[in-house]
Amino acid sequence: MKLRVLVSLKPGVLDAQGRAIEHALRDLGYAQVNGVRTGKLVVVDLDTDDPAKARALAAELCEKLLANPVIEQYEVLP
Amino acid sequence: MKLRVLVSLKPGVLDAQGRAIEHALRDLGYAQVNGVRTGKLVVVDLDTDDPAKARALAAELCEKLLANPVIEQYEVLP
Amino acid sequence: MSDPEVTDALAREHGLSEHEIALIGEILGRRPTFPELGIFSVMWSEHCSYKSSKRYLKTLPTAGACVVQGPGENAGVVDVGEGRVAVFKIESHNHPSYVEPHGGAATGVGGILRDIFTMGARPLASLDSLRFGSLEDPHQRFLVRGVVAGIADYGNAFGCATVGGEVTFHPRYSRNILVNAMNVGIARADQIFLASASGPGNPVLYVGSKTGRDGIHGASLLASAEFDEETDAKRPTVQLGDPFTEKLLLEACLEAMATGAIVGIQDMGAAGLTCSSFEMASRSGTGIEMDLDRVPQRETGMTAYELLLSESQERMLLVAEAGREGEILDVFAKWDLDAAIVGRVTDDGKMRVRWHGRVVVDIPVDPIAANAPVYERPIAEPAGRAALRELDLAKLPAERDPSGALLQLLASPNLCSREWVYRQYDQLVQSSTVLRPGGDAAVVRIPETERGLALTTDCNPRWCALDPYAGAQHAVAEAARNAAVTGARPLAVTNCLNFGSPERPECMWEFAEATRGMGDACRALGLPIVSGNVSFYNETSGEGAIPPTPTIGLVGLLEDVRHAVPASFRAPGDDVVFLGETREELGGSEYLAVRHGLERGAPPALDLAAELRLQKLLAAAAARGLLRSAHDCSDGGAAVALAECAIRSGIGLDAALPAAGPRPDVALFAESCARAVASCAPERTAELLGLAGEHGVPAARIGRTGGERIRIQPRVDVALAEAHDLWSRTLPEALG
Amino acid sequence: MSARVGVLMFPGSLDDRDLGRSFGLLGADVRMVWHKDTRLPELDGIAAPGGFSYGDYLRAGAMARFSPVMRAVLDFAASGRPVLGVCNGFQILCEAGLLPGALVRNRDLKFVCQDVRIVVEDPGQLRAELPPGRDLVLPVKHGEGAYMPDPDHKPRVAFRYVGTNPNGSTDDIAGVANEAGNVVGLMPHPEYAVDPLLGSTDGAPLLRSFMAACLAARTRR
Ligand SMILES: Nc1ncnc2c1ncn2[C@@H]1O[C@H](COP(=O)(O)OP(=O)(O)O)[C@@H](O)[C@H]1O
Ligand SMILES: [Mg+2]
Repeated sequence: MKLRVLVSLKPGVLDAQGRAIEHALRDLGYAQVNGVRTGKLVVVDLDTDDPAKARALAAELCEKLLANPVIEQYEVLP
Repeated sequence: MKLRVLVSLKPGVLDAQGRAIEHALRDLGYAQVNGVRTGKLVVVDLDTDDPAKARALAAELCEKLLANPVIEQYEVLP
Repeated sequence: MSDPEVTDALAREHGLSEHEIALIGEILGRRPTFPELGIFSVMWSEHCSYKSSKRYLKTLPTAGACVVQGPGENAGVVDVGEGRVAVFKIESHNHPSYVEPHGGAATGVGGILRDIFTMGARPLASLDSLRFGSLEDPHQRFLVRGVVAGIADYGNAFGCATVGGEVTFHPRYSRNILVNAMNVGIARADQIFLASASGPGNPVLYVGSKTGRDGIHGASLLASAEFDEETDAKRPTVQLGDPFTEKLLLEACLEAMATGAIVGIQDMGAAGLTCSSFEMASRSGTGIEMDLDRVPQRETGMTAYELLLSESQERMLLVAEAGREGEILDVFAKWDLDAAIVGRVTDDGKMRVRWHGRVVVDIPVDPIAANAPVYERPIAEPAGRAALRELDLAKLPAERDPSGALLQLLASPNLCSREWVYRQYDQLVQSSTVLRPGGDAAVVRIPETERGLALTTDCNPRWCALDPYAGAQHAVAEAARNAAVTGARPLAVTNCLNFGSPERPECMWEFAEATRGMGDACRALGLPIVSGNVSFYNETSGEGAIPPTPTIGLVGLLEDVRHAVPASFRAPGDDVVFLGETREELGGSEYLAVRHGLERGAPPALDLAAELRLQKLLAAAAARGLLRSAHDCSDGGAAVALAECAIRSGIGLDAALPAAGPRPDVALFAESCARAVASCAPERTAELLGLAGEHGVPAARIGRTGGERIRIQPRVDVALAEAHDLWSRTLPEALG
Repeated sequence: MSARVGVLMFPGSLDDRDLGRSFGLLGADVRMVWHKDTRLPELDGIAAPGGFSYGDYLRAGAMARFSPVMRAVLDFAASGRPVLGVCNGFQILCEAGLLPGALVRNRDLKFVCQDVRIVVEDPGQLRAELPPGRDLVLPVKHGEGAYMPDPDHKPRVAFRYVGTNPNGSTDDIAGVANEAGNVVGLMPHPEYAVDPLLGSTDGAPLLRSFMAACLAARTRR
């Protein structure tokens, strides 16, 4: 089954890209945008159909490689 | 309200990053990983509490700036 | 999905003309299969067959003492001494960069890199010649950001320094931006590899990335297939590149070449597997037999048509010596790259392709590759073009504020600092960059030697629009001059011919004139043309074509790279020397465009003999160590050239330009050819002036470097800091 | 006696030859070390070069850390012998946990190639020719060079940018050392500032200091 993992910068860490997008949107006239944060989407296709097992494995992959705990947090989407 | 938008390469478009991650995970011994695709997460904080309006606006932002329809697709998470 | 039936209508959808459809029937004696139709359509496309341009390209000078390999291979090769050759070429990636700026520009860089290392050379330096619409237009700014980031991301991650290029803005490029990428590599003279498929029985190997459905000729596929529920997934896609894989491919290819087991090698560029296999077989008078099921595939269910036409990046086709394929497979395994034996060379001059056990292609090589149709397109000078060349200087108001004019020019998009662009490029990797971007030509050391190469790309599209013959001549002259001011001897050129539709007589006239001018200038300056690329159809219906843009890439040689001369001043107290002569030539100048909103007048007269004398003088002076700096006078004229020398060094100057008639704006801003400004230690000025006399180059000491101001007679006096500020702010403020 | 310096080669390493060449010009005995090797040759110091290892996909340096050779590098560092990381090498050492903190995208999101000025602060074992306060002009060329300290793990700051901070790193940090002082990483490139033909020569004292640390390590053993 396929699982989607979101990796993003921890709240205190400066997200230069998010800020740049925010400015670009404001320049385009979108005053309704209060803020933008960015992150990475990683879709992993895993060799199991057991949701619990798959989720556990996805979390392990994040701990191991996909996220750097010094600056990043992750979330496995349901 | 905050909405999460996922932007990813259309199926068929080469995702070099996804492939590299896939190889790295296999090398780490995760044979259960069949495939990896990557994309971007953009969290937009919008000046409205009306979910329908917010979703429409988020989609508009994608069309306008966040995704290039030639190679990318997007999805606004519920 | 089964192959659609091949009808004339389908053939026309593939861009084939009635005449070409008939010709196919003659060659085959039957209707082509669907994959065969795909092959004809790409092999006979303008891009692969040069059917409209061939007639003109044949007239270009391609011979010279330094030439090892002229046009016809993946890149040109020239001898640079000490057993080394330089391998170089420039190529366009215009339309893809407009549609997807980052990916399009990146794959453009990837493509030209492969052209270089296919020949056995290690890419040493890249240049990029870029043209966009107006900088004021937000969409153009988006395109600039994307294109520059794409070039940076690919070149930087691959590990080849980007050391030069150009960027210009003109509204006529708005819908058709130009991205021309040049690369120069170095190989040992006895280790050049060609795209040959000789030796019947030799195995054909596919190496590099897997094949996906990238960049397959969009319209034809959409028009032809009966779509099923998977329609969307099968839609052709824009191809993206992977510099990481390209870097591995480079190392693996060079290592495989060193085994001695490679007979010939060809990158898969446009039209992928088809073009590469046909070209290899055609060059050797052989045939190839291929089994598509052995091609490494990224996606499932790919058809023969798709496999043959895919433009997936980072792939090569090579022919190995029979019995030694194992050595090659081992090398690619070491670098974790796919490699497969997909076929073998035959002696019957035919391309035979199997897929799912069936023969799906069985056609003769030569009638398709070497004997593709060639056209003599009608040409006609555009109405009103001659009138544009008229300019009555008497009607032009006299310049009342020369200082203000200089500042306005320095801040204008076409003359301001390009640092915003090249700061994003790794200019240093491989430890060869002696003169970094920002001056005239870049200078790189040839590894393991004392020699250097001067590299530049040039073209003034405004002049080409006014007079394509003169404009193309100027492009060659300016490129040569840019190399010469570094002390190099101009050696050979490559060119990228960007034009509108060849089916319109006006565009074809521009093409004819530009190639004639380029050929004449190259002959006069003794410069062989060793490689190049033609990009037609740079136009959008309703908005017209781009200005004719024959971009020249030039390589010059410095026998001792320690003598390379930078463009900007070195020390206060040096003498400033003016070389050449200014004439009353404001036609087509930046000054007219920026200050008066006029794009008219004849381009400056070109005196190629004077150019040659100036080049020889500069090389001789550099070799004697007379020049502390030298910078040619081009866009913006002498005043802008002097200001650039000052701004980039932080050293002011006080100088008086030789008068050129009554108008101050002519002395300051005219763009007459064959001129340069140099600085020189005062005790050596007499020697420099003497040497200039011997070479027949007018020369005069016009002032001295130093101070905090830019003072140039007539009547320019501005603070260095202010000029610096205005010059450096334009691009960062527009682009972020 | 010359210092035996091993230069790591990962797939996508780009400055490996340059680093090796510059160490060689300064008199080191250079050995290139392939990423698939699990055993190291006899070495006094290890240098991780710049480039885009594994394409720098995901995060710069994230995948190189799992290369077969890295086990041996971790052991080597644990033995107290000198390890230097330049640019991508610095990123790899951080990802591998040999140095604290992380490197994130440049503040303006663009790759930057230019000369910068840095000042020496506490360069660990690289002190031979690098007294605190010494200024060096070196080129940088990177897209993910903004150093972010680990809040739980204050770094020893080896170098700081003076004047222009090219990437927006916290407190202008350009390079750090580990607590023991034997592992040092920095974003600027000393190896491109050795040959006078190419510009600054301020990289030479830095590389020589590393070679001195190598020799000291050999003597200690
Ligand atoms: N796209 C680019 N990529 C890299 N370097 C560039 C680019 N555009 C301009 N430059 C640098 O800026 C210098 C000045 O550009 P330009 O004014 O066009 O030079 P010139 O008039 O001497 O041809 C170039 O010689 C080159 O070194
Ligand atoms: Mg110039």
